[in-house]
Amino acid sequence: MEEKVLQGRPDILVDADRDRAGGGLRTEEMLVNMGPQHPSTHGVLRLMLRIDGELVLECTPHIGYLHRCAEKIGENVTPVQFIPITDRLDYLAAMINNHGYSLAVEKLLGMEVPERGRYIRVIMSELNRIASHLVSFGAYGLDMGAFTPFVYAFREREYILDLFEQVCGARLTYSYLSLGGATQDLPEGFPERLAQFLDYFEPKIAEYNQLLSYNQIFVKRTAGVGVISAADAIAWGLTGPCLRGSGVKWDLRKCVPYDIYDRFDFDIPVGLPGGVDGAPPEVVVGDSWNRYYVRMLEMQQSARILRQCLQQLPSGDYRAKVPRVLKLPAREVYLEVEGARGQLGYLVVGDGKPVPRRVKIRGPSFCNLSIASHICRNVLVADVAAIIGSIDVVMGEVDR
Amino acid sequence: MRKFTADDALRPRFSAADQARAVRGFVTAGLVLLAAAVGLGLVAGATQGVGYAAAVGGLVLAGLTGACCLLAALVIRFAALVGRVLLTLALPIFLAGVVGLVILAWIPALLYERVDGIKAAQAGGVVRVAQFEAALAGGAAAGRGPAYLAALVLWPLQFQLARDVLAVVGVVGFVSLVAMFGIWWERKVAGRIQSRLGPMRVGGWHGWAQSLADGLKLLQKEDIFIAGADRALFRLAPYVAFIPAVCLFIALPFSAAWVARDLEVGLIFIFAMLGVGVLGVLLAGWASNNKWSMLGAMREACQMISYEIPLGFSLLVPIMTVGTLRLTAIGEAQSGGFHTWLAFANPFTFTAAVVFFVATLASCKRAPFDLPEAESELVAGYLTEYSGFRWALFFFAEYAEMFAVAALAAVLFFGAWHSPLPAHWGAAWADGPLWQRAAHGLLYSGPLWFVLKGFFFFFVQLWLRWTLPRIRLDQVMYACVQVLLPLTMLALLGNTFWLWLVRPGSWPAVAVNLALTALGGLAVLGMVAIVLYGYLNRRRLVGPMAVDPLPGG
Amino acid sequence: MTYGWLYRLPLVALLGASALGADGAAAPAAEPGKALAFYLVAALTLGSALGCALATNIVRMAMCLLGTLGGVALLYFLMSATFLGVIQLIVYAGGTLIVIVFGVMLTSRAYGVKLRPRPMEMVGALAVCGALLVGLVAALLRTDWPVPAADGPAAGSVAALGSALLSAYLVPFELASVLLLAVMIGAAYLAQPAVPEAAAGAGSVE
Amino acid sequence: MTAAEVAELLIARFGSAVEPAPVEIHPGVRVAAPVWPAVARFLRDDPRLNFNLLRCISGLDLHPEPQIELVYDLLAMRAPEAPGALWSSGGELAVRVTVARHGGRVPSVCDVWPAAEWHEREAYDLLGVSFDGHPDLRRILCPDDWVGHPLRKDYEFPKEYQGIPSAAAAAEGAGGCGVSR
Repeated sequence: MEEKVLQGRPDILVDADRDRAGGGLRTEEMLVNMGPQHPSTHGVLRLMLRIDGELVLECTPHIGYLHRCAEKIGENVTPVQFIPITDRLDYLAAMINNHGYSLAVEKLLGMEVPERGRYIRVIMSELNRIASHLVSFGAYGLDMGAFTPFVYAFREREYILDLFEQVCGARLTYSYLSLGGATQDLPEGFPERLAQFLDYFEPKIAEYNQLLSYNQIFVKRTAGVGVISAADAIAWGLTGPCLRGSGVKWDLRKCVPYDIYDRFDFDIPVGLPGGVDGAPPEVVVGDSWNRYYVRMLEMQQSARILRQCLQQLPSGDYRAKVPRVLKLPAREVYLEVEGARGQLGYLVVGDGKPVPRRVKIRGPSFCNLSIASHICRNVLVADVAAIIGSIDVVMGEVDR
Repeated sequence: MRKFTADDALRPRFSAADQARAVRGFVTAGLVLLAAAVGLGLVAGATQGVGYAAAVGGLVLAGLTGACCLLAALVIRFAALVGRVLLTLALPIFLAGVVGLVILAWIPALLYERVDGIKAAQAGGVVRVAQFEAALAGGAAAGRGPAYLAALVLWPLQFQLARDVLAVVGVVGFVSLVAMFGIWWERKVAGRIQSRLGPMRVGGWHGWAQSLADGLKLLQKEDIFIAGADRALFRLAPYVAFIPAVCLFIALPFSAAWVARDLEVGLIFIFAMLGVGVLGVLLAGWASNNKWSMLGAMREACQMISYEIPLGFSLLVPIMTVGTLRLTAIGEAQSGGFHTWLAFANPFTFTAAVVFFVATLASCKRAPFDLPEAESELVAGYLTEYSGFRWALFFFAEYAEMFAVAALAAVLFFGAWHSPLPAHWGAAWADGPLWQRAAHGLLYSGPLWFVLKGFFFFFVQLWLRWTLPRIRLDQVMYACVQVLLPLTMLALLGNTFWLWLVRPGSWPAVAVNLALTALGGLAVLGMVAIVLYGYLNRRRLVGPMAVDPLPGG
Repeated sequence: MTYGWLYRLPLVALLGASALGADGAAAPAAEPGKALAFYLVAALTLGSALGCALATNIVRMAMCLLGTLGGVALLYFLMSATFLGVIQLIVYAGGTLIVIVFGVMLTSRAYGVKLRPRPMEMVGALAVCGALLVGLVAALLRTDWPVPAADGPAAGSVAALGSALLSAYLVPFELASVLLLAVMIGAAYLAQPAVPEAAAGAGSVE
Repeated sequence: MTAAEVAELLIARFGSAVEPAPVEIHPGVRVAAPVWPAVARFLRDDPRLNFNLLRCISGLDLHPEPQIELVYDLLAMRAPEAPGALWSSGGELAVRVTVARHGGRVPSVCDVWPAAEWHEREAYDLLGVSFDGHPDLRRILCPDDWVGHPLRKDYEFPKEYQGIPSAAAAAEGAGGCGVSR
């Protein structure tokens, strides 16, 4: 595998290494701030790059520009009041944030959620996962200089947002999944519209693979770039598509099933070695292309789960009875769900009062981003965009 | 939301006092300039000796500027009316504009031909107005009739300087129009490729006035200078980029007769101007005192210097085949119709054509070679610190260059200003009376075809831009040194042997020619088929929920 | 001795123009427009040459150099030696100058660096330039400028130039290309990364 | 493997430095700060335990008690026998390390789990826990010149930051409904 990694490295980098070793012709190094306002840092991430010409010698991420004291707020408001704050963590997959926090607090309280409510939660989570991966796909195309996939991705996402709007009236920060289930039932005709969307959407994924994933330029830009080995990925706490892109077949929905995920039949896509299952020959397990491609495959799996949800969707209550005043018992819970970007964890500590004593959020992007300085070394400036884009961070979740 | 129409773009809401002041100013300037023009004309006419070309140039310049001033005064005075007329006539003006421009470009060519004829008949020296009049009236000078007026108009055209001034005015006008049309068109093409509509509002018909509105907006924007930037160079850079882009058009032949300067070395003149334009970008990157700008400028320099080599080599192939650097001669060598175009002459010219197109993409900083301004890597590269009209100048230069290289591809490899139809079909008109010759020149082998072909390759550039991702710097270099350069060398060598060994008209030459012609035809038909498919399925492709109302919405 | 040369100085350029121009033999006096253009371009060339000498910022110097090189190219154009002018633009303005600016940028710290010659350097430069000026003026005064035959072969045409290069001047032409090749090889050798000592097998102890 | 079983293993190995922490729903072990890196390495490397994923480090301010409790949430990911098969979970564990509120120091576990680097910086930034042996212990979410550690229970929100009046100051004027009650 090591040899394969080296093959993916452009000659210019190998030459540069040799230059440094031999003290050959060198240009002066300079420090460049990539961000906090930069088109391809996906928000207010600031990367300090020490560059030598186009070569990045060192990359230091600086975060905190979007720090909004979510955890401090969590210690001052009741769990129901905190649901809208969770929307603003990973704002591209707000439903999953709602879902995770609700599950954590319900576990703390020992609350049971009715069946229909559970299915609604899974439907919303998976739909939002597709929406989030669509943004990731489009924005990654944009990072690579292809504008058109971005617009296609947003067109599809728009349909999903339309569905969400029909459900709860909001298009980005839903606060729809709450303690005990969902805040309201699915509107009339929602399953049909969802099925219509899936009929339309599933064939589109193959089209996008044709347009971007297998595009020769795109492959050349991403294959073998930013390779993370499976061991590194686990050591740095990577989860979600980043971990799976490194070939680790690990998904909380399958491995530690929560909620009702054990009832569905779906696959866990992982990073592919070159030439396998339609992957281009240049590709290496754990490179940027694989992290990106895992998301494309996951959208198909989410669509599969959604179809099964639609088949199994029971009638009945969508929400358990939640008392007006909740007293959180004096115990603590740590619960993780599989978010769009990885394992989203909530630690909630109660002490007999309506507000928790401590809320701690494990944002998957926070952990995924921490490897950036490790892999953005001896790459080209353009590769930094490729690597950061493939890690797919949402700063709302990193900075909380 | 209120629809933003041409009204808003074209009818500025100024106070009556401002309007009156502006009208007064323009009228005064216009009258003064016209008076100056008349004075100069009197001087020139009275002496009519040798060496008054300067006076003639001044006359033309002052006359044009004065007329423009008066026109501006009229437009301002009747702004409301103009706005309304433009609004109603948007579509006809737009459509007629394309054809009209070409006709406008064609008329001078005919006029020059006439003037040259008269001049030749009078043999030597400066020809007097009376002689023009006589020639126009078909006999002796005939009083003060229309022939006299026509003679007055034609008289300055015998001086090269007057023609040059007109040509420069025309070139600058054409460049501006190409850039404005190109920007609007790019946005439309991008929109359609991305299942959007593109600009739809400004001006009414398909947002035709979008570029105009953008221009107005850019003019009004604050001209920001960066603290610590090298001000003088920062100001200079857009002009260093823009002027070579305009100069490109001076040597670009719109037809055999209509070229501002038919240089003997027209081809390498254009090549030189492409190279000099890079300095503007370099300068912009350096003067901005911004590291991203600097990186962009360095990428541009790197890319441009490298791609000049395959570009130059691919130019050598048509030069060798035709045996001249004169663009009009290269164009005339391909006058026989589709199959005589140089790209289809042999496999090596075809290769050279492909390499030339790719290399021009790189030299115009178009995707997938848009690294100097790669927005996802370098923010906006060398453009990062520019705003307002300086920024617009870079864009004007870029779009002008895009059209110029597209048109150059047409001139060198794809039949220049000749229609694809076999030449002998239109031969009867070529020697007919004036109107037949004009029609032949316009439709059969004239500027219309030149502009059409230019915009065809322009469209291919846009198509690539909105489809492909951007390649990386080392891959750019790899593509240049290890792919394009060997290819062009092969093409050059192969072409040499082809010219040497294969007799024109022998069976291998004809067979290869036919095969390549068929290939080219198929490519064009394929494009048309794709466009048609997209158009016919435009509703199905975006899915059934494109117009999905909200519940109760 | 008359002062006729003073008037003929600009005409030297124009004589070539009328000789090489497509229009054939127009008398120099018939082209005051060209004379005017000549003076303007000459002023540009001299002014930017002066700017290049006096500027303290290296990129500004490079830009002044662009003015000088472009001005010389324009002079060539005025003389209808378009090929020479275009080559001047390609080689110097479009090639050499870009490489210079590129090199300056690579050193990244050039921003804000002021280049001021030391007094001794000034004196030396002035002496050399003065000597050059005296020599040139002397040569100008002594030469009897011939008016080339107006109907001679178009010496500036590309075809003629090409033939000359590959026939009469073949040896210098080939020598020049060999020189350039040597320069290329030398540049590649210099730019090659130094071989690491460990790889070279020399365990140098210092 | 349950938390109790893990605790037994650890006690057998490290003695009284480790004790079980049977917190309801979130059970784990409590480890004395000095031995924590050794325990961490054992937790990661022992084939029976294999806690290779550090999920989260949460600091709990136990104010008014003068202590801060750090909770390290670990997860064991077991590689499958056959390549390409699904990985399995080997259980989860919460390790608790208690440290004094003022001047308390904990050894860093960055070299055991590189993931700890940012989590420890966050604990340092928001709760003021210092980590010995951390390669780059700086504030991570708050600006470098921020005063105080916001997630402490006795934290007073500053009235201004570099001359900019804060939301708390504004809320005070308006009757007070800011973040810090």
